[in-house]
Amino acid sequence: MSAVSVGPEDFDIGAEIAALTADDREIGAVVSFTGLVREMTAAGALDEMTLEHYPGMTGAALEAIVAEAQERWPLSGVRVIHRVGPLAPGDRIVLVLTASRHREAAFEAAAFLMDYLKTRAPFWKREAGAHGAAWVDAREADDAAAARWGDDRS
Amino acid sequence: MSAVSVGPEDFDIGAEIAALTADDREIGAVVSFTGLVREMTAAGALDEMTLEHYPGMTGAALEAIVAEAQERWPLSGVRVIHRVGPLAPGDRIVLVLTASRHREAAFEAAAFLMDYLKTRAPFWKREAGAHGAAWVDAREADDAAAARWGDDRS
Amino acid sequence: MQVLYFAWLRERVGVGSEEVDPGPATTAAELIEELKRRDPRYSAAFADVSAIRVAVDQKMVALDSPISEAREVAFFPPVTGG
Amino acid sequence: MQVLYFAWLRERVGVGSEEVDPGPATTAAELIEELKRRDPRYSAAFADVSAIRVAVDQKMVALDSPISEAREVAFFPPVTGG
Repeated sequence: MSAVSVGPEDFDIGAEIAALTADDREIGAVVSFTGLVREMTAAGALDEMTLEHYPGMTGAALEAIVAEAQERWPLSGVRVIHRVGPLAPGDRIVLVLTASRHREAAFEAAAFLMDYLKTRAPFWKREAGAHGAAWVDAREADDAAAARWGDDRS
Repeated sequence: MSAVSVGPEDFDIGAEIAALTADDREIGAVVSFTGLVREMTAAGALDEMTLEHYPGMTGAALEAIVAEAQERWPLSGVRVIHRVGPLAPGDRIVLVLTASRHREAAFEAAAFLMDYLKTRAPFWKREAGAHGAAWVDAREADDAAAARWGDDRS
Repeated sequence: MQVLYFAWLRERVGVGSEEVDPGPATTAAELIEELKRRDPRYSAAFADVSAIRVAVDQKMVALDSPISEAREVAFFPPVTGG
Repeated sequence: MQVLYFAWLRERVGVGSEEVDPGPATTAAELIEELKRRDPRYSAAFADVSAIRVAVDQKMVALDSPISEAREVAFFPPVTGG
Protein backbone atom coordinates (compact mmCIF):
# COMPACT_ATOMS: atom_id res chain seq x y z
CA MET A 1 0.00 0.00 0.00
CA SER A 2 1.25 3.48 -0.85
CA ALA A 3 2.03 5.72 2.11
CA VAL A 4 -0.12 8.50 0.61
CA SER A 5 -3.82 8.72 -0.30
CA VAL A 6 -5.72 11.74 -1.62
CA GLY A 7 -9.43 11.60 -2.34
CA PRO A 8 -12.94 12.43 -1.16
CA GLU A 9 -13.29 9.26 0.98
CA ASP A 10 -13.34 9.36 4.78
CA PHE A 11 -10.83 7.20 6.70
CA ASP A 12 -10.89 4.91 9.74
CA ILE A 13 -8.09 5.88 12.14
CA GLY A 14 -8.10 2.60 14.06
CA ALA A 15 -8.01 0.52 10.88
CA GLU A 16 -5.17 2.63 9.47
CA ILE A 17 -3.10 2.24 12.64
CA ALA A 18 -3.76 -1.51 12.66
CA ALA A 19 -2.64 -1.78 9.01
CA LEU A 20 0.51 0.25 9.66
CA THR A 21 1.61 -1.78 12.69
CA ALA A 22 0.52 -5.28 11.63
CA ASP A 23 3.31 -7.88 11.55
CA ASP A 24 5.96 -5.50 12.90
CA ARG A 25 6.90 -6.39 16.48
CA GLU A 26 9.64 -3.76 16.68
CA ILE A 27 7.29 -0.78 16.71
CA GLY A 28 7.14 0.74 20.17
CA ALA A 29 5.39 4.02 19.39
CA VAL A 30 2.62 5.15 17.04
CA VAL A 31 1.54 8.79 16.76
CA SER A 32 -1.56 9.89 14.88
CA PHE A 33 -2.61 13.38 13.93
CA THR A 34 -6.17 13.97 12.76
CA GLY A 35 -7.31 17.33 11.44
CA LEU A 36 -11.03 18.15 11.73
CA VAL A 37 -13.25 20.85 10.24
CA ARG A 38 -14.08 23.43 12.95
CA GLU A 39 -17.51 25.03 12.82
CA MET A 40 -16.68 28.57 13.92
CA THR A 41 -14.54 30.73 11.65
CA ALA A 42 -13.53 34.37 11.99
CA ALA A 43 -16.36 35.21 9.56
CA GLY A 44 -19.09 33.18 11.28
CA ALA A 45 -20.49 29.66 11.45
CA LEU A 46 -19.37 27.33 8.68
CA ASP A 47 -21.82 25.28 6.63
CA GLU A 48 -19.33 23.70 4.28
CA MET A 49 -15.59 23.60 3.71
CA THR A 50 -14.33 22.66 0.25
CA LEU A 51 -10.81 21.34 -0.28
CA GLU A 52 -9.40 22.07 -3.74
CA HIS A 53 -6.09 20.55 -4.80
CA TYR A 54 -3.71 20.25 -7.74
CA PRO A 55 -4.26 16.65 -8.81
CA GLY A 56 -1.14 16.43 -10.97
CA MET A 57 1.10 17.51 -8.12
CA THR A 58 -0.52 16.54 -4.80
CA GLY A 59 0.53 12.90 -4.66
CA ALA A 60 4.15 13.60 -5.57
CA ALA A 61 4.35 16.54 -3.13
CA LEU A 62 3.10 14.37 -0.26
CA GLU A 63 5.42 11.50 -1.25
CA ALA A 64 8.36 13.94 -1.18
CA ILE A 65 7.40 15.12 2.31
CA VAL A 66 7.09 11.51 3.50
CA ALA A 67 10.50 10.66 1.99
CA GLU A 68 12.07 13.59 3.79
CA ALA A 69 10.58 12.49 7.12
CA GLN A 70 11.91 8.97 6.55
CA GLU A 71 15.36 10.41 5.89
CA ARG A 72 15.32 12.48 9.08
CA TRP A 73 13.88 9.92 11.53
CA PRO A 74 14.12 6.12 11.88
CA LEU A 75 10.51 5.33 11.02
CA SER A 76 8.99 1.86 10.73
CA GLY A 77 5.94 3.25 8.95
CA VAL A 78 4.31 6.44 7.70
CA ARG A 79 0.81 7.07 6.38
CA VAL A 80 -0.73 10.30 5.06
CA ILE A 81 -4.37 10.61 4.00
CA HIS A 82 -5.81 13.93 2.83
CA ARG A 83 -9.40 14.42 1.80
CA VAL A 84 -10.59 16.73 -0.98
CA GLY A 85 -14.00 18.06 -1.99
CA PRO A 86 -16.86 19.30 0.20
CA LEU A 87 -16.70 18.65 3.98
CA ALA A 88 -18.96 19.57 6.89
CA PRO A 89 -18.09 20.79 10.43
CA GLY A 90 -16.69 17.88 12.47
CA ASP A 91 -15.54 15.98 9.38
CA ARG A 92 -12.04 14.53 9.25
CA ILE A 93 -9.72 16.35 6.79
CA VAL A 94 -6.30 14.81 7.20
CA LEU A 95 -4.58 11.88 8.90
CA VAL A 96 -0.85 11.54 9.55
CA LEU A 97 0.50 8.36 11.17
CA THR A 98 4.09 7.66 12.19
CA ALA A 99 5.47 4.49 13.74
CA SER A 100 8.92 4.01 15.25
CA ARG A 101 10.81 2.09 17.93
CA HIS A 102 10.71 5.06 20.31
CA ARG A 103 8.30 7.89 20.89
CA GLU A 104 10.64 10.81 20.16
CA ALA A 105 10.97 9.93 16.46
CA ALA A 106 7.25 9.23 16.09
CA PHE A 107 6.22 12.53 17.73
CA GLU A 108 8.75 14.68 15.88
CA ALA A 109 8.12 13.10 12.48
CA ALA A 110 4.33 13.53 12.83
CA ALA A 111 4.72 17.22 13.74
CA PHE A 112 7.18 17.69 10.87
CA LEU A 113 4.84 16.01 8.37
CA MET A 114 1.97 18.28 9.39
CA ASP A 115 4.13 21.42 9.28
CA TYR A 116 5.43 20.58 5.80
CA LEU A 117 2.04 19.42 4.55
CA LYS A 118 0.53 22.74 5.66
CA THR A 119 3.11 24.77 3.76
CA ARG A 120 4.17 22.59 0.78
CA ALA A 121 1.26 20.44 -0.34
CA PRO A 122 -1.06 22.04 -2.92
CA PHE A 123 -4.40 22.18 -1.09
CA TRP A 124 -6.68 25.19 -0.67
CA LYS A 125 -9.63 25.56 1.70
CA ARG A 126 -12.78 27.46 0.87
CA GLU A 127 -15.25 28.18 3.68
CA ALA A 128 -18.93 28.83 3.04
CA GLY A 129 -21.66 29.87 5.50
CA ALA A 130 -24.60 32.21 5.92
CA HIS A 131 -22.12 35.10 5.78
CA GLY A 132 -20.90 34.10 2.30
CA ALA A 133 -17.88 32.18 1.05
CA ALA A 134 -14.16 32.89 1.19
CA TRP A 135 -10.84 31.19 0.59
CA VAL A 136 -8.89 30.60 3.78
CA ASP A 137 -5.77 32.75 4.20
CA ALA A 138 -2.44 31.04 4.87
CA ARG A 139 -1.39 31.30 8.54
CA GLU A 140 1.96 32.93 9.27
CA ALA A 141 2.15 30.54 12.23
CA ASP A 142 2.32 27.66 9.75
CA ASP A 143 5.31 29.17 7.95
CA ALA A 144 7.04 29.69 11.29
CA ALA A 145 6.28 26.11 12.32
CA ALA A 146 7.72 24.75 9.07
CA ALA A 147 10.81 26.97 9.35
CA ARG A 148 11.85 25.40 12.68
CA TRP A 149 12.87 22.20 10.85
CA GLY A 150 15.40 24.11 8.75
CA ASP A 151 14.59 25.03 5.19
CA ASP A 152 16.12 22.76 2.58
CA ARG A 153 14.19 24.02 -0.41
CA SER A 154 16.69 24.52 -3.22
CA MET B 1 -16.28 9.54 31.62
CA SER B 2 -13.06 10.01 33.56
CA ALA B 3 -10.02 11.12 31.56
CA VAL B 4 -7.96 8.29 33.05
CA SER B 5 -8.32 4.48 32.94
CA VAL B 6 -5.95 1.88 34.38
CA GLY B 7 -6.60 -1.84 34.01
CA PRO B 8 -5.80 -5.03 32.13
CA GLU B 9 -8.30 -4.37 29.31
CA ASP B 10 -7.18 -3.53 25.77
CA PHE B 11 -8.52 -0.33 24.15
CA ASP B 12 -9.90 0.69 20.75
CA ILE B 13 -8.07 3.80 19.52
CA GLY B 14 -10.69 4.74 16.92
CA ALA B 15 -13.54 4.42 19.42
CA GLU B 16 -11.64 6.46 22.02
CA ILE B 17 -10.98 9.26 19.52
CA ALA B 18 -14.63 9.21 18.44
CA ALA B 19 -15.78 9.47 22.07
CA LEU B 20 -13.38 12.33 22.80
CA THR B 21 -14.41 14.42 19.80
CA ALA B 22 -18.15 13.68 19.65
CA ASP B 23 -20.40 16.74 19.85
CA ASP B 24 -17.51 19.22 19.86
CA ARG B 25 -17.34 21.11 16.56
CA GLU B 26 -14.51 23.38 17.74
CA ILE B 27 -11.86 20.65 17.80
CA GLY B 28 -9.48 21.10 14.87
CA ALA B 29 -6.71 18.72 15.93
CA VAL B 30 -6.50 15.34 17.65
CA VAL B 31 -3.20 13.66 18.49
CA SER B 32 -2.92 10.08 19.69
CA PHE B 33 0.09 8.29 21.10
CA THR B 34 0.02 4.52 21.36
CA GLY B 35 2.78 2.57 23.08
CA LEU B 36 3.31 -1.03 22.00
CA VAL B 37 5.32 -3.95 23.43
CA ARG B 38 8.45 -4.49 21.31
CA GLU B 39 9.64 -8.05 20.86
CA MET B 40 13.41 -7.56 20.91
CA THR B 41 15.05 -6.38 24.11
CA ALA B 42 18.73 -5.90 24.91
CA ALA B 43 18.60 -9.31 26.63
CA GLY B 44 16.89 -11.22 23.80
CA ALA B 45 13.45 -11.96 22.42
CA LEU B 46 10.56 -11.19 24.74
CA ASP B 47 7.83 -13.70 25.52
CA GLU B 48 5.91 -11.63 28.02
CA MET B 49 5.98 -8.17 29.55
CA THR B 50 4.26 -7.63 32.89
CA LEU B 51 3.16 -4.19 34.01
CA GLU B 52 3.07 -3.76 37.79
CA HIS B 53 1.62 -0.61 39.32
CA TYR B 54 0.77 1.03 42.65
CA PRO B 55 -3.02 0.80 42.66
CA GLY B 56 -3.53 3.31 45.46
CA MET B 57 -1.53 5.98 43.65
CA THR B 58 -1.73 5.35 39.90
CA GLY B 59 -5.09 6.96 39.18
CA ALA B 60 -4.33 10.11 41.17
CA ALA B 61 -0.85 10.42 39.64
CA LEU B 62 -2.27 10.24 36.11
CA GLU B 63 -5.07 12.68 36.99
CA ALA B 64 -2.45 15.14 38.28
CA ILE B 65 -0.47 14.86 35.04
CA VAL B 66 -3.64 15.40 33.00
CA ALA B 67 -4.56 18.44 35.13
CA GLU B 68 -1.12 19.92 34.57
CA ALA B 69 -1.42 19.45 30.79
CA GLN B 70 -4.83 21.14 30.86
CA GLU B 71 -3.32 24.07 32.75
CA ARG B 72 -0.48 24.47 30.25
CA TRP B 73 -2.41 24.08 26.96
CA PRO B 74 -5.94 24.99 25.79
CA LEU B 75 -7.25 21.44 25.44
CA SER B 76 -10.78 20.44 24.48
CA GLY B 77 -10.21 16.89 25.66
CA VAL B 78 -7.62 14.54 27.13
CA ARG B 79 -7.69 10.76 27.57
CA VAL B 80 -5.09 8.47 29.15
CA ILE B 81 -5.39 4.68 29.23
CA HIS B 82 -2.66 2.50 30.73
CA ARG B 83 -2.79 -1.27 30.82
CA VAL B 84 -1.43 -3.43 33.65
CA GLY B 85 -0.73 -7.14 33.98
CA PRO B 86 0.79 -9.54 31.46
CA LEU B 87 1.21 -8.39 27.82
CA ALA B 88 2.68 -10.00 24.69
CA PRO B 89 4.88 -8.51 21.92
CA GLY B 90 2.77 -6.25 19.70
CA ASP B 91 0.21 -5.59 22.45
CA ARG B 92 -0.90 -2.04 23.20
CA ILE B 93 0.39 -0.67 26.54
CA VAL B 94 -0.69 2.94 26.72
CA LEU B 95 -2.89 5.45 24.90
CA VAL B 96 -2.70 9.22 25.22
CA LEU B 97 -5.19 11.41 23.33
CA THR B 98 -5.26 15.20 23.16
CA ALA B 99 -7.77 17.39 21.34
CA SER B 100 -7.51 21.13 20.75
CA ARG B 101 -8.45 23.87 18.30
CA HIS B 102 -4.98 23.89 16.73
CA ARG B 103 -2.33 21.26 16.23
CA GLU B 104 0.49 22.88 18.22
CA ALA B 105 -1.32 22.46 21.56
CA ALA B 106 -2.43 18.91 20.74
CA PHE B 107 1.08 17.79 19.73
CA GLU B 108 2.87 19.44 22.64
CA ALA B 109 0.40 18.28 25.26
CA ALA B 110 0.55 14.67 24.03
CA ALA B 111 4.37 14.67 24.15
CA PHE B 112 4.26 16.28 27.60
CA LEU B 113 1.78 13.71 28.91
CA MET B 114 3.97 10.84 27.72
CA ASP B 115 7.15 12.39 29.15
CA TYR B 116 5.53 12.94 32.54
CA LEU B 117 3.76 9.58 32.53
CA LYS B 118 7.10 7.87 31.87
CA THR B 119 8.78 9.58 34.82
CA ARG B 120 5.99 10.25 37.36
CA ALA B 121 3.37 7.51 37.12
CA PRO B 122 4.00 4.42 39.29
CA PHE B 123 4.32 1.64 36.70
CA TRP B 124 7.13 -0.92 36.42
CA LYS B 125 7.83 -3.23 33.49
CA ARG B 126 9.18 -6.76 33.85
CA GLU B 127 10.39 -8.55 30.74
CA ALA B 128 10.52 -12.34 30.50
CA GLY B 129 11.92 -14.54 27.72
CA ALA B 130 14.01 -17.62 27.09
CA HIS B 131 16.97 -15.73 28.58
CA GLY B 132 15.20 -15.23 31.91
CA ALA B 133 13.30 -12.33 33.45
CA ALA B 134 14.35 -8.84 34.48
CA TRP B 135 12.85 -5.54 35.54
CA VAL B 136 13.31 -2.81 32.95
CA ASP B 137 15.76 -0.07 33.90
CA ALA B 138 14.59 3.54 33.76
CA ARG B 139 15.92 5.39 30.70
CA GLU B 140 17.99 8.51 31.31
CA ALA B 141 16.52 9.78 28.04
CA ASP B 142 13.09 9.81 29.70
CA ASP B 143 14.33 12.00 32.55
CA ALA B 144 15.88 14.38 30.01
CA ALA B 145 12.64 14.44 28.01
CA ALA B 146 10.60 15.28 31.11
CA ALA B 147 13.09 17.96 32.20
CA ARG B 148 12.57 19.99 29.02
CA TRP B 149 9.08 21.01 30.23
CA GLY B 150 10.57 22.64 33.33
CA ASP B 151 10.44 20.86 36.65
CA ASP B 152 7.73 22.07 38.99
CA ARG B 153 7.99 19.30 41.54
CA SER B 154 7.96 20.91 44.96
CA MET C 1 2.49 25.49 -22.51
CA GLN C 2 -0.36 24.54 -20.22
CA VAL C 3 -1.07 27.15 -17.53
CA LEU C 4 -3.15 26.19 -14.47
CA TYR C 5 -4.86 28.36 -11.84
CA PHE C 6 -6.15 27.31 -8.42
CA ALA C 7 -8.40 28.66 -5.65
CA TRP C 8 -9.25 32.38 -5.90
CA LEU C 9 -6.78 32.80 -8.74
CA ARG C 10 -8.81 30.30 -10.77
CA GLU C 11 -12.01 32.17 -9.93
CA ARG C 12 -10.56 35.55 -10.95
CA VAL C 13 -8.98 34.31 -14.17
CA GLY C 14 -12.19 32.47 -14.97
CA VAL C 15 -10.66 29.14 -16.07
CA GLY C 16 -8.78 26.33 -14.32
CA SER C 17 -6.35 25.76 -17.15
CA GLU C 18 -5.55 27.04 -20.62
CA GLU C 19 -2.96 26.70 -23.37
CA VAL C 20 -0.71 29.78 -23.34
CA ASP C 21 2.01 30.94 -25.72
CA PRO C 22 4.48 32.57 -23.30
CA GLY C 23 5.72 34.96 -25.98
CA PRO C 24 8.91 36.66 -24.81
CA ALA C 25 8.47 35.55 -21.16
CA THR C 26 11.32 33.35 -19.91
CA THR C 27 10.48 33.23 -16.15
CA ALA C 28 7.26 32.71 -14.22
CA ALA C 29 7.32 36.34 -13.10
CA GLU C 30 7.67 37.50 -16.73
CA LEU C 31 4.80 35.23 -17.74
CA ILE C 32 2.61 36.97 -15.16
CA GLU C 33 3.53 40.38 -16.65
CA GLU C 34 2.89 39.07 -20.15
CA LEU C 35 -0.58 37.77 -19.14
CA LYS C 36 -1.42 41.08 -17.45
CA ARG C 37 -0.62 42.91 -20.70
CA ARG C 38 -2.99 40.67 -22.64
CA ASP C 39 -6.21 40.92 -20.61
CA PRO C 40 -7.53 42.88 -17.60
CA ARG C 41 -8.74 39.61 -16.02
CA TYR C 42 -5.09 38.76 -15.37
CA SER C 43 -4.33 42.24 -14.07
CA ALA C 44 -7.05 41.75 -11.45
CA ALA C 45 -6.02 38.18 -10.64
CA PHE C 46 -2.31 38.95 -10.35
CA ALA C 47 -2.66 42.43 -8.78
CA ASP C 48 -0.69 41.40 -5.69
CA VAL C 49 2.19 39.24 -6.87
CA SER C 50 3.39 38.73 -3.29
CA ALA C 51 0.29 36.54 -2.80
CA ILE C 52 1.13 34.31 -5.77
CA ARG C 53 3.00 30.99 -5.67
CA VAL C 54 4.11 29.05 -8.72
CA ALA C 55 4.85 25.43 -9.65
CA VAL C 56 6.75 24.60 -12.83
CA ASP C 57 6.15 21.07 -14.08
CA GLN C 58 4.48 20.27 -10.76
CA LYS C 59 7.29 21.44 -8.49
CA MET C 60 6.98 24.57 -6.36
CA VAL C 61 9.65 27.09 -7.36
CA ALA C 62 10.47 30.78 -6.96
CA LEU C 63 8.74 33.29 -9.23
CA ASP C 64 12.01 34.11 -11.01
CA SER C 65 12.48 30.48 -12.07
CA PRO C 66 12.85 29.75 -15.80
CA ILE C 67 9.86 28.43 -17.74
CA SER C 68 11.42 28.06 -21.21
CA GLU C 69 11.46 24.25 -20.99
CA ALA C 70 8.21 23.98 -19.03
CA ARG C 71 5.25 21.91 -20.18
CA GLU C 72 3.03 23.02 -17.26
CA VAL C 73 3.05 26.19 -15.15
CA ALA C 74 0.61 26.53 -12.23
CA PHE C 75 -0.23 29.71 -10.32
CA PHE C 76 -1.98 29.67 -6.95
CA PRO C 77 -2.25 31.41 -3.58
CA PRO C 78 -0.24 30.15 -0.57
CA VAL C 79 -1.44 26.64 0.26
CA THR C 80 -3.88 26.08 3.15
CA GLY C 81 -4.35 22.32 3.43
CA GLY C 82 -4.03 20.03 6.43
CA MET D 1 2.42 2.63 59.35
CA GLN D 2 1.85 0.58 56.21
CA VAL D 3 5.01 0.15 54.13
CA LEU D 4 4.73 -0.97 50.48
CA TYR D 5 7.36 -2.32 48.08
CA PHE D 6 7.14 -2.58 44.29
CA ALA D 7 8.98 -4.30 41.41
CA TRP D 8 12.40 -5.75 42.29
CA LEU D 9 12.27 -4.12 45.71
CA ARG D 10 9.15 -6.17 46.48
CA GLU D 11 10.87 -9.32 45.26
CA ARG D 12 13.98 -8.69 47.39
CA VAL D 13 12.07 -7.75 50.54
CA GLY D 14 9.79 -10.74 49.97
CA VAL D 15 6.45 -9.01 50.64
CA GLY D 16 4.37 -6.37 48.85
CA SER D 17 3.32 -4.61 52.03
CA GLU D 18 3.68 -4.87 55.78
CA GLU D 19 2.84 -2.99 58.95
CA VAL D 20 6.03 -1.32 60.27
CA ASP D 21 6.77 0.55 63.49
CA PRO D 22 9.18 3.23 62.28
CA GLY D 23 10.87 3.40 65.67
CA PRO D 24 13.12 6.48 65.84
CA ALA D 25 12.97 7.12 62.07
CA THR D 26 11.43 10.49 61.15
CA THR D 27 12.24 10.59 57.39
CA ALA D 28 11.98 8.05 54.57
CA ALA D 29 15.78 7.80 54.43
CA GLU D 30 15.94 7.12 58.18
CA LEU D 31 13.23 4.47 57.81
CA ILE D 32 15.41 2.70 55.23
CA GLU D 33 18.35 2.71 57.65
CA GLU D 34 16.12 1.45 60.45
CA LEU D 35 14.83 -1.42 58.26
CA LYS D 36 18.37 -2.34 57.22
CA ARG D 37 19.34 -2.64 60.91
CA ARG D 38 16.45 -5.01 61.56
CA ASP D 39 16.95 -7.65 58.86
CA PRO D 40 19.52 -8.53 56.15
CA ARG D 41 16.68 -8.79 53.57
CA TYR D 42 16.36 -5.01 53.75
CA SER D 43 20.13 -4.51 53.57
CA ALA D 44 20.12 -6.42 50.27
CA ALA D 45 17.00 -4.68 48.93
CA PHE D 46 18.14 -1.17 49.87
CA ALA D 47 21.87 -1.69 49.12
CA ASP D 48 21.88 1.11 46.51
CA VAL D 49 19.76 3.94 47.90
CA SER D 50 20.31 6.02 44.75
CA ALA D 51 18.08 3.50 42.95
CA ILE D 52 15.22 3.95 45.44
CA ARG D 53 12.23 6.26 45.07
CA VAL D 54 9.63 6.91 47.75
CA ALA D 55 6.00 7.96 47.97
CA VAL D 56 4.52 9.15 51.26
CA ASP D 57 0.75 8.83 51.43
CA GLN D 58 0.73 8.13 47.69
CA LYS D 59 2.69 11.20 46.61
CA MET D 60 6.24 10.93 45.27
CA VAL D 61 8.62 12.87 47.53
CA ALA D 62 12.34 13.16 48.24
CA LEU D 63 14.00 10.58 50.48
CA ASP D 64 14.60 13.16 53.21
CA SER D 65 10.87 13.93 53.48
CA PRO D 66 9.22 13.50 56.89
CA ILE D 67 7.16 10.38 57.58
CA SER D 68 6.03 11.10 61.13
CA GLU D 69 2.43 11.80 60.06
CA ALA D 70 2.39 9.19 57.29
CA ARG D 71 -0.16 6.39 57.08
CA GLU D 72 1.47 4.79 54.03
CA VAL D 73 5.09 4.82 52.82
CA ALA D 74 5.97 3.11 49.50
CA PHE D 75 9.47 2.27 48.25
CA PHE D 76 10.16 1.39 44.60
CA PRO D 77 12.72 1.67 41.78
CA PRO D 78 12.49 4.52 39.22
CA VAL D 79 9.25 4.11 37.28
CA THR D 80 9.26 2.55 33.80
CA GLY D 81 5.68 2.75 32.53
CA GLY D 82 4.32 4.12 29.29
